[in-house]
Amino acid sequence: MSGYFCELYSGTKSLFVGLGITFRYMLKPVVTLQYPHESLPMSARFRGHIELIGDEETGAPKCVVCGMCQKGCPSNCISLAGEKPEGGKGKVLTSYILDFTKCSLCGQCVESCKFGAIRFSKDYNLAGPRKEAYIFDLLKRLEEKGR
Amino acid sequence: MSMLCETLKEDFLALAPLALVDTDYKAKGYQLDITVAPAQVVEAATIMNRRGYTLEAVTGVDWLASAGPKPAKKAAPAEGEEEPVEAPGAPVAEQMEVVYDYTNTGQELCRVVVRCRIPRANPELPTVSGVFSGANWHERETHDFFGIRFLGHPDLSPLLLPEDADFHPLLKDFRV
Amino acid sequence: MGKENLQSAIVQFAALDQLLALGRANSLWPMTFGLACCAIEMMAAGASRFDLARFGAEVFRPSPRQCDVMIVAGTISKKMAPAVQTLYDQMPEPKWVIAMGNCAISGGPFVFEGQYGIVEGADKLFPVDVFIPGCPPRPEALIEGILELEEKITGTRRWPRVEAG
Amino acid sequence: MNEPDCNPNQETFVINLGPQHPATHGVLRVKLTMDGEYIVHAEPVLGYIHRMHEKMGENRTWAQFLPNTARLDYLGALSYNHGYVQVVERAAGIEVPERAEYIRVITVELNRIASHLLWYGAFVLDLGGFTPLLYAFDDREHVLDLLESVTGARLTFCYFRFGGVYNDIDEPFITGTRAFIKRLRSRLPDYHNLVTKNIIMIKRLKEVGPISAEMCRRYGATGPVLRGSGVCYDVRKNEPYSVYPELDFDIPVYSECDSMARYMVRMDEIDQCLRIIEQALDKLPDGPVMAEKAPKIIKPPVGDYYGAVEAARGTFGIRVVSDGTNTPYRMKLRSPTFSNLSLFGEASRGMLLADALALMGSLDLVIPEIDR
Repeated sequence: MSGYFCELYSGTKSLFVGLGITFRYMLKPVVTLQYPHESLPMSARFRGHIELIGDEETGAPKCVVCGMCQKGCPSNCISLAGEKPEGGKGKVLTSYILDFTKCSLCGQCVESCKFGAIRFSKDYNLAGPRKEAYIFDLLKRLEEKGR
Repeated sequence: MSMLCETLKEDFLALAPLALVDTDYKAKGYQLDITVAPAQVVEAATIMNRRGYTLEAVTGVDWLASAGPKPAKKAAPAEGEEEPVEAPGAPVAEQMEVVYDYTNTGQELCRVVVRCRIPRANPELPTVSGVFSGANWHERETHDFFGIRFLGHPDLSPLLLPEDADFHPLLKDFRV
Repeated sequence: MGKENLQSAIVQFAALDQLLALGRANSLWPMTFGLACCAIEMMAAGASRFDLARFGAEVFRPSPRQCDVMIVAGTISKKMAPAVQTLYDQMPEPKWVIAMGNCAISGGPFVFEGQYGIVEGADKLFPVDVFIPGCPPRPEALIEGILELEEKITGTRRWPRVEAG
Repeated sequence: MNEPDCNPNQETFVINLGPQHPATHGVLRVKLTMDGEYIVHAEPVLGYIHRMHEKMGENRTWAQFLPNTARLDYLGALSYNHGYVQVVERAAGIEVPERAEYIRVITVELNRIASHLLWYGAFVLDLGGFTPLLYAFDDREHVLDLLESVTGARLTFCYFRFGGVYNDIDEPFITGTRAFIKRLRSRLPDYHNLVTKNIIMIKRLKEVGPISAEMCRRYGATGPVLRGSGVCYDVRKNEPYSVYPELDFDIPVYSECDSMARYMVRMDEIDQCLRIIEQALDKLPDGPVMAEKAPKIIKPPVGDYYGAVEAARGTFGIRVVSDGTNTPYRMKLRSPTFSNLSLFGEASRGMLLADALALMGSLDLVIPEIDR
């Protein structure tokens, strides 16, 4: 019988201790981020989908169409093409398509690029009604950004 | 080589396995590499059980003659051979290999690999699920992936694949 | 999907429809239905920091009969596909589907030549309203997806847009 | 449905738990043969999230398989990263700089804390308590912020590389981690007061779901499940790898064998993780984070290699067979919860259904890791 009352006492006590903790936290500042009104800064290394880096002066992509990113990608997200202009040196990028819907954000492409031509974007809140919207034409994006 | 491995070696020499190799733990990740005949698999498991080992995993490897590594020299049976041998008992014909990973959860470390080669055309060997209960699922999974039949296994229905699956995806010649 | 699924009434009450849509949009009850990695971000979105409750979408229901929106968070394997399909069928109209993460959109990183086990995208099974790419998407992206769905239902966006960058 | 094979005089019925059920932490399905409220036979049905990792291992190059390791056990992704890079480094004979190993240990342990915190929240949620989840996620977000600042991802990290790590850690990360250690130390007593000492919790976990050490051995169970059965086995101590031998930490062991013991093991482990991180930060040497001689294209010599690490849920073993080319010939992933779950059928026999769910929660299941 005494065990029963002992348990009743310790049990009730434990419940009040728990309630006390909840009460204490109630008086502390709110931890919730009011998302659409305020947003977190993304860290410098945050990995969004990749994007091309343009040359600072001309705005043309730094990419030399070596295809290393395409080869390194585990999920075949990247398809790029380039052509050699007449009289020019090296290849010029003509299209760079990223199928972001297959990407695993592993970063092999950025790592394998020896020319520093791609980086991770900070697009962290993408959502939309069409899945085709996430097959990015990165060259076009770069041009739009330059404008 | 720890004491534990030494005693185990003696046990296994009494069993007369096809090959018993001390491997370099640093290079391979295990200390003993034992190749047994299909009929000895259960006995090997019994020895392991008696010595208090636990079965970490059972898996298969499909050795297509064309795709496998270049045949290493045939490992000499027993007699405490010292130099590490690559892929003991390397494939000659089309074979399947079943690999049992044993380890000890006591204070002394001893990882043991027991392998067994079976013909690819008729992959059958006895189950060890009677010795280690955990082998049940591992063997079912191996049957899923490779089609290796474990004789005496209580239930070889697909575990990871759909219930009606009749394909074995990890076979090297598997095509969708 | 959505409004067009409702049977058209003989007499149209446009204002009432709008009111109904507003009510629906702000009390989206998702189904507790985690498949893989993205489900953890879904939990994070429902927990302290991101708090989906602010949008009326925190009532995760375990039964499809009580849900409006199915968040497909993870890879749909061929073995799971019939179950997912059944769950979708069991949800009462009007219902919406959010495909969260790359696996639910197109099979994501698990698509390779000779793959035998997964369905390449939730839209192969049923219509999907909102796609949220990422592997996994951040909780903010899921919130954005809910807001996108709200916009789809009501036709207007009540919340400010956040420019990433 | 098939007639259950049990005593025909008994009136039994079959309940299908899952694959979509909140208490199964994903898409696990359990076929339960019940006698009233008591379980006669429980048979887990797996494979609802089989993602072909082992097949992919044979299709991708050694480096391309890295992101897959993060998607096995997404709660403790870095441990899996670690297991994989470690076995490939062993195979290819790559030496890792010391600083990189310390960074690996720090991040892996942070990840382990995040994993245990999530488990704590989800486990109590299974038992009917919602509030602790909110506290746990609050702390977990802090860990994820820290990890995101170095790895760039929140969950499916792909941070380790053959021969080191992708990025060095910086001063803000170190100060942030120290602040987090202080914060979590002050919060842990609250966790215990809120849950561990709670009478409902004690009643639901004490002497529920006993798993003996012998049963663990027969099924190959590892991790907190084994340590909750009184066996002091932890790969970090028994098979020392990385820089763990240089750090001073204890392995929490409880010998009660019940769900409470497994709960306590994990809670104590959080404490030990904090200790490890603190020491590793103190000892952090200077130097490179990537081996200089690491080859760009990995082609390990012919042979098979085994490696094991202590993941948050037990021993993660990985066996790779190399045929000397740039893709693995065979990749076997030995996941801890696969073995841990396999004992559920035997352990749950004769239990009340509600207790069996407490047992299942205490096994800490991550389904994609079981199904692979």
